[in-house]
Amino acid sequence: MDSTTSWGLVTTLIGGVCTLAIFSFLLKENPFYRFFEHLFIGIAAGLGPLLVLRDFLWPKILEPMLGLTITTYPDGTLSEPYQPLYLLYLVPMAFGSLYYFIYSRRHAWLAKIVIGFTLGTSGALAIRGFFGEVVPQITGSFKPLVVFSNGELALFESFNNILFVATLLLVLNYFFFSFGKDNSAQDGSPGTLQSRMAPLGRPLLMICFGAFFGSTVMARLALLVERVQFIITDWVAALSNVVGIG
Amino acid sequence: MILAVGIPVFLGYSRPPSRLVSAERMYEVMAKTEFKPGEVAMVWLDFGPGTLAENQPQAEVILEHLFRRRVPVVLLSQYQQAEVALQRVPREVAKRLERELPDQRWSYGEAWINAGFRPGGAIFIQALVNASDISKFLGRDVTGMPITQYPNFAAIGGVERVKLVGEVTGLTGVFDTIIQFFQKGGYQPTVVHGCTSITIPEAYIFLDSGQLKGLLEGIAGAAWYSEVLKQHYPKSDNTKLLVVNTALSAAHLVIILLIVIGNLVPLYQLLRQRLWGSHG
Amino acid sequence: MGGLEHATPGILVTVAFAVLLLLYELRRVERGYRHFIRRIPGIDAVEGAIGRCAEQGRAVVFTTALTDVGPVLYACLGVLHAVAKRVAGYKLKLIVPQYSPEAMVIVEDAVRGAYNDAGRGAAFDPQSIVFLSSEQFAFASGYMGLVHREKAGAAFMFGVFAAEALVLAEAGQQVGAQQIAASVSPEQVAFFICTCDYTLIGEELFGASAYMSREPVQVATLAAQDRLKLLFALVIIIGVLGATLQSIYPTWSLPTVDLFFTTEWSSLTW
Amino acid sequence: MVTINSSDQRARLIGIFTFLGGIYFFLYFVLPESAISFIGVKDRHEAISNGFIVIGAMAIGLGLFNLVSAHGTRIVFKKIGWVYSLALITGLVCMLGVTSAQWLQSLALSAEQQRSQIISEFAQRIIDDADKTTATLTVPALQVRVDALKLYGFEHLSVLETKLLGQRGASSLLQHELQKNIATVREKLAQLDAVSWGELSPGSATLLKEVVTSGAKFSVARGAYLREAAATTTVQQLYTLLYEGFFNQLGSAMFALLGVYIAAAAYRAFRIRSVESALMMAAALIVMLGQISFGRMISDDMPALRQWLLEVPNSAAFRAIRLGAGVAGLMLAIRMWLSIESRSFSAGKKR
Repeated sequence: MDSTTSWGLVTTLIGGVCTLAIFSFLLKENPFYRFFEHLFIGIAAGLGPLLVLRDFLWPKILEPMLGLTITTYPDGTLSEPYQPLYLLYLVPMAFGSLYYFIYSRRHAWLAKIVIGFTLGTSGALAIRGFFGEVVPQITGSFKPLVVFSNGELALFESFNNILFVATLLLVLNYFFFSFGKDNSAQDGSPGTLQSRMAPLGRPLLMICFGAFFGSTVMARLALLVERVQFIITDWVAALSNVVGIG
Repeated sequence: MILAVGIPVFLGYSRPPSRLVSAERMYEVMAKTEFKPGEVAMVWLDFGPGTLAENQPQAEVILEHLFRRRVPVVLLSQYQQAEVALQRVPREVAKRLERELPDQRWSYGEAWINAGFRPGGAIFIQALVNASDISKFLGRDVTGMPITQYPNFAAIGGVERVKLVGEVTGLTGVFDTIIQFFQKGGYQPTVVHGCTSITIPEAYIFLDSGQLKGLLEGIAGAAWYSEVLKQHYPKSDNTKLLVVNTALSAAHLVIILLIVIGNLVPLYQLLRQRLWGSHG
Repeated sequence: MGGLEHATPGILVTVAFAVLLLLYELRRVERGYRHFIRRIPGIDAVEGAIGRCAEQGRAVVFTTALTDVGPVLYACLGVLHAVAKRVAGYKLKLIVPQYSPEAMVIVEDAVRGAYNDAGRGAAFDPQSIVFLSSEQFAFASGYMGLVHREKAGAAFMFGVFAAEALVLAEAGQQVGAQQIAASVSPEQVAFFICTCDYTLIGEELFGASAYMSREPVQVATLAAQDRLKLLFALVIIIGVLGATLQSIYPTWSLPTVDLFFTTEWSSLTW
Repeated sequence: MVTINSSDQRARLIGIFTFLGGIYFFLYFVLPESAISFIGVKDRHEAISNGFIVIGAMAIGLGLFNLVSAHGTRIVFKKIGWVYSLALITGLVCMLGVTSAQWLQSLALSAEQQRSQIISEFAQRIIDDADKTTATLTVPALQVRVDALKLYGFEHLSVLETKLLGQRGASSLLQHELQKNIATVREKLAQLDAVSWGELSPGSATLLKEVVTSGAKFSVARGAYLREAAATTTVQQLYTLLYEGFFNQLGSAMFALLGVYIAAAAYRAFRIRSVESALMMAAALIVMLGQISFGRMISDDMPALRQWLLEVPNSAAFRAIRLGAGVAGLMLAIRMWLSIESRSFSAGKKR
């Protein structure tokens, strides 16, 4: 954000005020914070719908449907004939507007039709998505437990592969719930091999969650660093510009 | 905490970032991917203000590398709030490169185009992959100009000519749609990913299976990538990024210190109670 | 293997197997088959926490946080139903702070059903289902105030969480509540592990709910999932053995088991 | 005769539509490529996909409707906190207004650019129509079309030139570039007189080709010039102010709060209370020390140790979690598509 132009300066100054307003929540929930929080929710809500209209509905659906993409050349001929097929888009548009019946008490079930339809669509797509992701994950797990590099046994790689496959299977086993004979675990008897091995999965999961913990710490702190940097470098500089101390 | 972060930023003090092998491997992939004439890279900027801090530096180093290699870049997003990032990030990278190399130019329509926000998520991506000509499929860019009018992007052709796909995001689910749907029979792109740190452990399983060829791990990943870039292009300027990374490292030390103290204090009180409590 | 846009024969067989497996399990459960579900340690922790509250006579708080209407919510309701029934039995105070208005309707329905099942339908107080806010941080600060005022003895946090999980966990810890958490998002599980007394991880939430509620669709889904996961585990084991043999005897060229998934229709010569 | 009450009928109708919602993409996935193209769906797939996106896109007003009605009533009836609702509605209206104004401005701009683009587009169309053996649609004679192209071209360029000369202020780099392009296009159009236009000869085709390429460059330069001029208009500045000054800053600040929360929790809440949390904290420490620049003070292999921990134990455990979640997601997808829902808890349940 260049604070050279006057607009840029105003933008930076407002940015600083907004940041301090949100940070005031750390002291106590206060009107200053709540005002800017509501402002944020309003601006975010105002941005969304128009972009769907501007970047998709208008150029891809409405403009061709109204024939506005056809240019007449200087000699009177048309760049392309009108495509009546575009009028078919009126069907999904009408069907999509059923969403708004969610607000009527008597006809709310009409909205459930289109909500169900979109749930069905995402369900069917998720079936394809599952295989698109999981098949390479499964084939990527076929790691040889014994690795040779130019004839010798590569100890470190072999150990890594053994640890990898063992962890993978033990954690998978931890999330099995319905294997075992009905009478075994209910009365406290040891139960099947599978249920006896299950607890082994938990400590291995802890290493994975430790990695998540360390990474989440970096994610959260990065956001704070960016804000502190904005206040110290950009905002203070803009303030000194205005007050003329600089 | 604000002090620990503020001091390096205020003084402009920076230390060399931690060496992340994943960023180095990504550099190799970005340097070695071959682009024949007419072939393009497609970079998704799927981040808004919430994860700007980590995702913007990643988007900048990816675009800087592609711009230096003169690879035509198609920019777009599945996320509405990425509107301004799509406009500002490539422009700032181009300006920085033109300051560094005054005789060269990186202009909109030549080095990159901005296809803007595209709703539909998985439905949009699986239709894009199926398109016979991507330039026609994308239709117009954000300025309203048909993409077929830009010479570098006029005849991209099928998705096979998208040789590299970059995905920079902090949103859950968005990266998955690229991994799951940006592929078709006989074609799988080279995917590189700039992720917020919270999803680093997740991204590693895709590095292991080869679905992902390069990963930038939060700001630390972008910082080390910029160092590697600097080795090949000495005049590349990453001072601001290194200062931020150093402040981030300082903040980490404070967290570790607080956890240690937070656990020692009750332990000490417990011991005191057990020892003195029993004598008293 | 190139990319995947259309199912290969192997994948088609797997899809058919998954669909038929689910329908078969549903049919079996509806015809009264009692599936075995192992008792995961998380369930002991839940029952222990309520028992301790009964001794101290303190209130029990159960929140589904950001969970919206959907299968994760139904899994939470399986546990909430069991918790509410015990709380009704012990005549304790139950508070259920809410974030999503749509989910609130279903939650109230489930808690009223639990009180009826415990034979204390009259004692059910609709005010115990408290709507705080549908904005993430406003909900978190509202929850913090409520837990402090009620001096809760046990705090259950089940469902979908985001960054506000830290605030919720800290509130319960400050009043010395016994905290049990169950989250489907792995990032938040890491925080719950070091702030709560017991944490159910990912699908354990579905396991606990199926065990406690014996709700037919949840039990059948769990059984079908286990069997499909077992199939994939076996494929991995075969694949690993094949890769190991291939590594020991490089001259052999063993067909790898992933060919089952990757062989295209075109290369199948009839 | 079993009387099916209306709510059963409705539930069945919803179930049918849910099934219909998924059938197209399910078949598109399970049928092989050859079958798809045999049915002829392949080239209509884009239009059908757009149809599905349209349905979802129609819901854009829902959130708006919800917010306006909730906060609107709070303002009208002066309920407590109506001032905050007023702030929300003001933010909403300002953003809607400024974004619409910016959109209309860009529509006008691209219409203006379209007029410049016609020169290259029309020249290309003349070439394409001429060498079509069977003239699909009746087009005027070649000579008439070329004359029309020249007439339009010269007129458009001169109008543009007078507008540029009348421009106040320093002429920017882009303006010079535009003027250079205007000159080359005018020169290429003039060259068209040198040939007779009975029918298209290779020589005349290359002349037209030059008009096409120079016209395309001219149109791109015109676009760049128009965008540069638009960047300093009030509408664009207001849009940047609202987006960059308020929206981006507020969003970043809201999430930055988390950085402070985690610091507070690090001291007050993160307790090592069991073997499990000790194991987790040890792994967390390795990851943290491996990713920061101070890690090297402890040992140079910190990053390598972190790399190993992420690549082997973490990846193995998380792949298992992901596989389990994937299978659960698959079963859930099948349940959603076939409307198999937990009946005993859903609203209006049948015991």
